[in-house]
Amino acid sequence: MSFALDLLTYVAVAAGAFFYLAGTIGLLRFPDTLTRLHALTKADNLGLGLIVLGLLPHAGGVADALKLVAIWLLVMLSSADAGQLIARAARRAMRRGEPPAP
Amino acid sequence: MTGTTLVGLLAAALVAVGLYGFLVNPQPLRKLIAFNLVGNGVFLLFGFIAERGGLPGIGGDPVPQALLITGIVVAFAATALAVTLLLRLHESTGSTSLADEAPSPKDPAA
Amino acid sequence: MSAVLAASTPGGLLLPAAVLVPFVGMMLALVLGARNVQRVAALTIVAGLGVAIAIVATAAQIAAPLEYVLGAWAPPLGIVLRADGPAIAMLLAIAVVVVGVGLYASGDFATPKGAPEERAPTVYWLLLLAVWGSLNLCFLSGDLFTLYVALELVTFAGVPLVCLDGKGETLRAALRYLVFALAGSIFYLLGAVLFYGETGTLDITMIAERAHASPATFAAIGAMTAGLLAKTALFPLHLWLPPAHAGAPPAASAVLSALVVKGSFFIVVRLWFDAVPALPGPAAAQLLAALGAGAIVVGNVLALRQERLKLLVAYSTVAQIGYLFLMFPLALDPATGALLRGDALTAGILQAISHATAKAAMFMAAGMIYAALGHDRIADFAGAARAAPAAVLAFALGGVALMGIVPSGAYVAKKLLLDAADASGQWWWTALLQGGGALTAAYVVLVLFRALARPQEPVAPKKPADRTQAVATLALAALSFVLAFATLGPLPDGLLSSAFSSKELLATAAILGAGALLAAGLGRRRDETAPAGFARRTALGIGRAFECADTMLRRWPVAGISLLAITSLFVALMAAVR
Amino acid sequence: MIVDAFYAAPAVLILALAVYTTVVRGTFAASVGFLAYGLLLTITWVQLHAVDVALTEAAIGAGLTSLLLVRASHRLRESEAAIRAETPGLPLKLAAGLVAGIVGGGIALAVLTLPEPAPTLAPQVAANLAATGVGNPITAVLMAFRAMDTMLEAIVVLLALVGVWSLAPDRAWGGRQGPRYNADPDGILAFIARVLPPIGIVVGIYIFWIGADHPGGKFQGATVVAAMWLLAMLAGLTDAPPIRRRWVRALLVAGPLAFVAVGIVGVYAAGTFLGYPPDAAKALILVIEFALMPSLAFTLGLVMAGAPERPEEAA
Amino acid sequence: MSEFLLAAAGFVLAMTALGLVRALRGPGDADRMMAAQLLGSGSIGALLLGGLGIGDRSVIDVSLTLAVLAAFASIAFVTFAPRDADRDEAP
Repeated sequence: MSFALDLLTYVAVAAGAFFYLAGTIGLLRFPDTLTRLHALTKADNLGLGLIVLGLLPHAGGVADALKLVAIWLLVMLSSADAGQLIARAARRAMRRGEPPAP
Repeated sequence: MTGTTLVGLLAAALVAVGLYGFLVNPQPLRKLIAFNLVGNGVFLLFGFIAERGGLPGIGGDPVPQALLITGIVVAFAATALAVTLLLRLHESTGSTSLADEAPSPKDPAA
Repeated sequence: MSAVLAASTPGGLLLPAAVLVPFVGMMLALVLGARNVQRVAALTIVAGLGVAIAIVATAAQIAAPLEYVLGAWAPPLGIVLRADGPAIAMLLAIAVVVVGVGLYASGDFATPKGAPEERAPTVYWLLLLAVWGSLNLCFLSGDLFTLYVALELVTFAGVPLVCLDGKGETLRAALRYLVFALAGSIFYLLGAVLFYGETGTLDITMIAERAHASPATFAAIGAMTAGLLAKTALFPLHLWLPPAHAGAPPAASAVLSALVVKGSFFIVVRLWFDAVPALPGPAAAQLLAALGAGAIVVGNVLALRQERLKLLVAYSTVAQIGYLFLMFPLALDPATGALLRGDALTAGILQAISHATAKAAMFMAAGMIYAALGHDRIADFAGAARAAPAAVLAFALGGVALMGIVPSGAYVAKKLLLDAADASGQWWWTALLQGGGALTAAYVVLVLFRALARPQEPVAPKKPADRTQAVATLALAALSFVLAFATLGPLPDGLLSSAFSSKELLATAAILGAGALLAAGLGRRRDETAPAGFARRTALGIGRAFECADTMLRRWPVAGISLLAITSLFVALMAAVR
Repeated sequence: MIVDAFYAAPAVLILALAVYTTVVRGTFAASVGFLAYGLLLTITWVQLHAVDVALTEAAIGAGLTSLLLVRASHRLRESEAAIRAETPGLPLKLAAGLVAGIVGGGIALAVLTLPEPAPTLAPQVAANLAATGVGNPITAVLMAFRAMDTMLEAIVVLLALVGVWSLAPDRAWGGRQGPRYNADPDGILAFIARVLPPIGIVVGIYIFWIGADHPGGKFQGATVVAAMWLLAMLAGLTDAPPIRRRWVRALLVAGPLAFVAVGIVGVYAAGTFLGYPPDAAKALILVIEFALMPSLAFTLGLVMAGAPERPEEAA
Repeated sequence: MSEFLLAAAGFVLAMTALGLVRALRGPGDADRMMAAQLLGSGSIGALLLGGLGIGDRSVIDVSLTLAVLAAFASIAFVTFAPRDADRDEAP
């Protein structure tokens, strides 16, 4: 049992870390603000979700496990909203022609 | 060198960087950011001291840790007051300069 | 752990009361609002004065400092409040000044019956109470961190007073003050943190037992001292003081100049005399007094160069702050190099008290002169003595008290310091003390000369003088002569009996004469471009050079670099002279 | 080795971000840099076994302070160019760098020469913890051993609010803070401002609630609650109250006054101001905390909202 | 296990740092705000991994606080000026 749980942790955390890597690569390689935003908000959320999944066996009990899941949900919520809001601000700025397009 | 000592040295470095910014950045908001950098440096130093005085079972020395909470709240209050004052100054004069426009001896009576 | 920390003394409960009565008053006033703000403030001031008097009476009765251990948790875990001689003297003096300023302000910041609540009067009374409570905490706390909170409270209460009128230039002055004061407090906190790391306590009495020479201790003393000097506006860290103190409304300027700077000054005294008396050593003490000397010279000359009375008084504060720091090298025990709580400390506290009353009176007088004439241009003061006689008289009394002329508190202070300088052979401080009086005399003579001049045409007061304000101002000015004695108790024998000897009267005449000469030479003229002789041109050149130097030093980066350099210099001197 | 790297990695990043916020040209970029820096600092606080401080840093340092700075830097944008012209010349910069370096070096020297073993009050706190009835030693320090500091801290925040209010234009005195935000009621902002606050308030109260025995407490909890209120204001779902109202002011001072009142109760019940009789210690501490938490949340929220700008009538 | 979690924390932090360099370079404010968002998920991930790696479960509460406040900076960013927000909704 404990071996299986440890395995879950190794696999899930490693996979989560990979998605952080993917998000960062996207951020570095994608050509413009909106696509970069896309890479960031999607990949990192998945990464965090996997990490939370991997950490569940290490939580002290049901309460801590629920808090871990709540953290992930909250980050998803705020990330989705923030992505929208930033994108809108970026669009507005582009319309005004303020910052030179990347 | 242990990891904790590294934090102590980080504290010293933050104070130095913050002080430099405090001196050379003319924008008052940047001075406030710099003030917060210096403040964080001092707080980290206190945290480092608390960690040195830690005991197994309690973690760090709780007295400095408790005072740090007070310190962070006070620094926030100071920043908030200063930011409000700065925005008001900007709104009322259109400038944020702190340069010496103190009424010089030649100023006409107010 | 020493027995000093054992327990609270009788009457100790008065100490938290002295701190909290003003704050509770502030909170109640905030809730009740409108006209009640002033009423609650008046009641609180009466109650606070009562507490201060009770503390004095109790201390006299038990003939020992009062102590109160909060929550029965003794240091190092808990916090203790202590009221020793200097603290009690400051406590009483500040309470009296608050009463005087409060009476004066009741003329400027009253809310008429039935009127809606207005901003400036409401805020003023709340802040006056807050300044008072914070200062009492500065005087009473025996804990370095509580003192940090006290310093921040003083700043938060002081800054909005600067920009009470909401004008652009006062907002700028307030922001400058706030940001520089924040740098000062973070330096102070840095020192407190290092003290904790070195000694494991923040209690001043325990630090005195545990602190010893080490890099961290020296860094702590240097950082705390420099930070406190920045908050006290000791030269060359005075960049914020003149615009802040001159721009505020008179009742607020009086609070800022007379009271607010005393809080951080007193903590320097606590630190050097009580926490680490043996550590700073002679060289650091000389540096501290040398900064004071710089303040006296630059502040006084700049005061002479001002066109407006409020700026003159503000620069006079810069100079007077310098006097407060002259006591440090004179309090050194020649044998051990440690600071002794003796006559020199008495003199310093005496100066702080005399300055508090005199400077409050002078700012209030300046306000009344402004109200009567509709301006405060010194060059156009002719007839002011007719238009605002009480104000001019109060200004003169306050000025005379500052000069150290018989028989003011400042005179006794000067006498004590001169004796200490003679005894320890530090002749340079004798010279400065004598010369400083003449410099102070100069601007008082200058203002009186203009105010007493016969006007071209009769000057009618723009506004009839408010009788309460006149009484409050005159009373505070007169108190400069009395209060110091009342608060300090017995003085060395023979100090006063010789005060009226012909030698002293001659010295007084010399000070006034030298002051008049200086005023004639360096004082600002109505038209500085008019053709003039060689002597006048030289004097003008000197005056302009001082103005340039002052403008230069008050630039932000320069003042900031000074702050850091002074910190380093203190540390270096302490380490080198060991 | 890995543990050391775990200490070193955030430290390097934090220092790099500090340098970035100091030297970057734009103030907005500096504010964002400071925000990132504050988030990383919470990791360092956890490394230092100061979870209470980490919570405070997360809520106040990285949360409210950065929010203030980001907003202000945007509003000050138009004055950027003018103020940048005042940057001092190279000699002053060099001198500033020199003295800052000397001070930093001095602190580093002090850090390396602090006494071994480190002086500490941890054993005394542990020995007296039982008398306070609370399980979190930091709460014991804040509410019992050094309760005076905490009382004064609450007064500091209140005084800062009075200072902020004092900056109102005369005509707006007594009115409401800041501009009225009127975001699209169906927009994304209004959406999150409806969804997040209920969760956030629960989290805030939870952080406050566990504070007696675990890391957490009233300041951190109050900050989260204040942030949720601010969010609702920013989304236009609610408005700041007019500061003339007596209930507003009563709520502000209720906490600090209750603190003082409990202190006075101590004079009679335990023989000393701010003393607690041993069997009632925890109850009295909870009374103070329950009174202080709403006042603090309200005060912090209003401090963030800024000076009154709208006369009450026009609101 | 503990070392693995710490290593993962370090990796997540490193990725965050790399992304941070890109985001802070701008050029627009929106890119910089992404840095704040990036640090939100990155620091929470690193904090959870590192904290549980050293066996300190109270980091969960810290992360919870960070998660609640994560969207704040972005919200501040779009609500600076209410007039701006009004203009925004016109397509």
